[in-house]
Amino acid sequence: MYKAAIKVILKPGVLDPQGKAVASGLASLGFSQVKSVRVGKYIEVLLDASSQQEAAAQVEEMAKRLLANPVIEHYELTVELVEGEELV
Amino acid sequence: MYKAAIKVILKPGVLDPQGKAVASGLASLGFSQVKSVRVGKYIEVLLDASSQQEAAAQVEEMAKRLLANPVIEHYELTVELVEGEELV
Amino acid sequence: MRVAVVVFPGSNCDRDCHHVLSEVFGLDSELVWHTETDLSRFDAIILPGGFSYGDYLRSGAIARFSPVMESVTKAAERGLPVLGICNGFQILLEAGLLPGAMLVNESLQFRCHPQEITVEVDRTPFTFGIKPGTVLQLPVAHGEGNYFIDEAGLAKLEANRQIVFRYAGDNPNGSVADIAGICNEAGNVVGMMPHPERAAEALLGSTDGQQIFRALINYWEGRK
Amino acid sequence: MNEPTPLQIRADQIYRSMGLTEAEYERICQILGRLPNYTELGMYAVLWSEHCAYKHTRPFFKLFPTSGERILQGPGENAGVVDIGDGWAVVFKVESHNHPSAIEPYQGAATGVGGILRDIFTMGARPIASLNSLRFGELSDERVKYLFQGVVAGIAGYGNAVGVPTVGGEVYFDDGYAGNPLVNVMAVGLVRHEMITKAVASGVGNPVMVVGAYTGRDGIHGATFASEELTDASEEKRPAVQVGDPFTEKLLIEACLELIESGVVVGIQDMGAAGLTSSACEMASRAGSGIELDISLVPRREPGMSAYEVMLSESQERMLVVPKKDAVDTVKAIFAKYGLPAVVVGKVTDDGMIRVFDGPDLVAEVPAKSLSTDGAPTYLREAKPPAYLEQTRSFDSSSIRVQSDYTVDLLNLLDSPTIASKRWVYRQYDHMVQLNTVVVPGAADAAVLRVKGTSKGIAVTIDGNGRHVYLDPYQGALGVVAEAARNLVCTGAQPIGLTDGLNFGNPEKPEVYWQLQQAIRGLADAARELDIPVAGGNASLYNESSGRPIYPTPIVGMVGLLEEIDNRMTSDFKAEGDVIALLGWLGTELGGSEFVKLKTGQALGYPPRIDLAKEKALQQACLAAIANGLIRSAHDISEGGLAVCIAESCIQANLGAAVTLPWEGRPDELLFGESAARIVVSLPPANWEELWKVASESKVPLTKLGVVTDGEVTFTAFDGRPLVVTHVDKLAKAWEDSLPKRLR
Ligand SMILES: Nc1ncnc2c1ncn2[C@@H]1O[C@H](COP(=O)(O)OP(=O)(O)O)[C@@H](O)[C@H]1O
Ligand SMILES: [Mg+2]
Repeated sequence: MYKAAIKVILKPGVLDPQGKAVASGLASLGFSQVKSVRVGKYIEVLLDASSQQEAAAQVEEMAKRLLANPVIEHYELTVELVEGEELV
Repeated sequence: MYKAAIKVILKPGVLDPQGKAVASGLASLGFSQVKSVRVGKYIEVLLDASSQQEAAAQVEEMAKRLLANPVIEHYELTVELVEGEELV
Repeated sequence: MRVAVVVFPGSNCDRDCHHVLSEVFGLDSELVWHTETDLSRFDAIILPGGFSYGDYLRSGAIARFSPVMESVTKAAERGLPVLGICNGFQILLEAGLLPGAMLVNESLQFRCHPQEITVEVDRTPFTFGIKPGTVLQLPVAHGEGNYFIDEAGLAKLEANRQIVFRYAGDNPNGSVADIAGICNEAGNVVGMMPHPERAAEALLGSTDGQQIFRALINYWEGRK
Repeated sequence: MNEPTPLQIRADQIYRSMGLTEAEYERICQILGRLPNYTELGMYAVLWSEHCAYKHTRPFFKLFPTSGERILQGPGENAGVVDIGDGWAVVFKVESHNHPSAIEPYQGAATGVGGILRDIFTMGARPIASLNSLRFGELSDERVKYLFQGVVAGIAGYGNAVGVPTVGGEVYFDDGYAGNPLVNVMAVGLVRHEMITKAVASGVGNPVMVVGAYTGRDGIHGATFASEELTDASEEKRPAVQVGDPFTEKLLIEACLELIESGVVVGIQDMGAAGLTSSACEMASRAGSGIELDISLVPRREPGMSAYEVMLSESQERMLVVPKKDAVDTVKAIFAKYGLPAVVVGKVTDDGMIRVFDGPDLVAEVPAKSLSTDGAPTYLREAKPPAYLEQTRSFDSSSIRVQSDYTVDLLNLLDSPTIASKRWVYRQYDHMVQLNTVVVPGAADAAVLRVKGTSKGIAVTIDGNGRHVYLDPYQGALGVVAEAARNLVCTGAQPIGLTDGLNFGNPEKPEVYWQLQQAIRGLADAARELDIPVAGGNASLYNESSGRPIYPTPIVGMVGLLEEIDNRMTSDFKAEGDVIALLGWLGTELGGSEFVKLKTGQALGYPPRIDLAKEKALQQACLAAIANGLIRSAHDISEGGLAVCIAESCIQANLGAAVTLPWEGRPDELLFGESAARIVVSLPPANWEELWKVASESKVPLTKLGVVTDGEVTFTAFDGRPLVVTHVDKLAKAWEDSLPKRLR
């Protein structure tokens, strides 16, 4: 079994209202050292595949087609071999 | 400047409606190898600190107080030294 | 009776609550901006619905650090009636004044429609005098009303009679044990997803929501 | 970034890539008396785009009746304003966000909501409602499903968060929109007369302030993008899509209304398409003044932005404010309360120029008037009726086989996504916030809102049958106005103003230009005949994909007034035993109907002929019947005809109907024809005589059709043959399950 981790992040220049709100929230909590914040998605996919390579190719395809919105987001992914049938 | 990356993930046992929806979306796109999916948040924080250790301590504090809700979520974080004043 | 309706940046049911309290019930209701720190002049506090801080990150997560929340917490500890409606409920959860947390609706969609709920207990100021088992029709309007608490927490809620409202009929969001509203152990702090202020005038289709505010008034008059 | 010099721009014809023609470029050179630099060229390119300048539609606007006793502000401002008495006025407008929604449905639709709301509160009005008019391809297509779900979620995501109820709308599904969905949003506001605020930059020396969100590189050239056909390359122009921030918008609404209330505002204007450029030039040209700006003072989200980028940024949730000279601190204090920046970036001048500095450097200098809508070129084009009309008009409905039973057809029509229940849509919209929604979505042909503190109600609707317009643009457009008015009248409201949205293909094609011309004439004639002034409008052209234009789709948003909200009417039957009757004329036109589409898969025939005199008489009769308390339901006949109309009144009430058609003729025409000027009413039998009198006074036929039953639904022919035999439960299931089952 392989576990893929996909980070989905807004493209540079795209407004990130959540990041902005979190940054000002942190500032009002007294974290004055914070310069900026961006909020994206973190997705874990557990999948069967015959090899790490095949798993990566599959997940790349998933990211392109469903997990990320290419109009405003880009993604990074990693894949590792894992034991077990559940995400924890 | 330090860049912290915080992954916020639902705890095991907490129902993840988004993960479920993504899993069935992937299945209907023909990705039949997918066993399960979890959807969390990926947060990047750019901050000033005098050392990597201090930065990590600060971000740990942010995660505890605001970024994650311990009732339903846990988090993992990494901190690295970066150049520049902007998140890209 | 003086009631504070707290206005957070992004609240949008603040005026609605204020309208019902003052125009329908003739109460002395006041909109209180989130930076205020003194709530000592009030007999009850309402945290209204809406999207405080856009509901960004998690609903209620940022609002709960508003300056006003310290006084809300103190008032709650003193036993003052505090009601969180919808986003107000989410803020109370984030602030730890109520146990549990909110997840996104199981359907992943916002849901806005009239909903039947059952009143479970009459030990709170907002259900005071309402017979348990009473079914009320109140609108729901939320995207994150899927209440979650772990099994131990749920057992405690049941044991302490802290479940105040449950959805009757279809559960609109997937919440644990059909929970629509809960209270703290003392009973004075209540959070509910449905909107009683939206069902307080006949012109708008239901007056069942009046019972919640009427209960508060009766409770307060009984304590005077 | 290295910008080309004025000489390079000319030599390399760089203006072309910005969407300007050779002649337009020459005209700019003439206006300036020199070659424009890159920033200036960019300013002209956006403001002279079809989206901003209405180059092809403006010549027709003079056809619209725009005045009337109640009109306080007609077209020309951010939104129209109509008086409703007691010192109150209603502000409303429609805006399209078609192209952005085709690329990124959630954000495209969300920012569409945000944009139209700003047009409302910039007038000093609190937004009290929004509506939307949507067109998609068929739901069997996966991409269409994605677009539909995204658009609805985007409207919900933005509208729900800002706390403006989404109270109505319409959705049509037709292959004609597959590559180019339409997303039109209408917003409605309420304002005291004395608070009505205009977008003028007057008073030489008055400060000019940017307030609201920070400026980033969002959507630069969004307006030109909206003025081109969608191609596969459109996907490459992705940065043109902006992300909306409803939280900031909510703060901006409260701050702006508080500011206007404070009395220090001279003029205020939202920054929509073409951002700072359009807001500055519009405010100056309306006032006949000029504006001097220093863009180095504009609060930025990103470092290193050029003058060009700052002037053309379409970052959302921003406004341009001209306060009184001594009121800068008041403005700052109010915005600070909401955590929003408010910064002086310039001042009002008297020389009619928009003069832009970047710090000490003069980077652009152009006459405000020449940039504004009035200064832009207009085009008259060749018009030619499209060839397809020959085929569609040769359709003969007798080619459809006559059947003995129509139960299945009725169920299929109720199941067709265009006709089916839209609950799946509106349950995602907060339609109740603000506590004014008295008639909610799904309960009547229009939504009704109360006006707190009065006994009045406002009814609002948005309508447009593109298929009818496709088959005959003039008649179809008459029908759009007539239907909107009829929808209001069915709630008991008198129509008092309309705003239009013109969604068409590429006007440079003679066939599209002809559609546009015919349709505008139709809208104008109907508005004039029915006495409903045009208070504003919007145009979105170049709606095509792969070279195929959409159905020509003029839509109309209309506002009506109920003096007594207690007299409001809904469309559900109320009681078993009530008489069901047709108010209006016998209609048998099947052309362009859903039934024909069901049977042939095509849009064929002539659409219903509109007789405005009949329409007017019918509407008067219906209003009189409601005002006198004679009827218990009113529902206008539109898509799906009489049978669908009655089925809907049954489903909403969970009651049945026993109907006998009192006319001879083809059953399909009688059941499913979509002829106009018809309203189905129900009433207690005791009121029949009275209603008869009211109808005959208006010279409107009234025909008894049957009675309300406890659940059986039957339609019987003139000669006693059963045509439809079913039960309300079956109808309800077909109607309610249609969208959910297709979207699972
Ligand atoms: N089809 C139309 N019919 C009547 N008026 C129109 C039409 N299209 C645009 N207008 C008017 O032109 C003016 C400018 O419109 P628009 O550029 O859409 O305004 P904004 O930029 O504020 O949204 C408005 O007053 C609008 O009402
Ligand atoms: Mg405007």
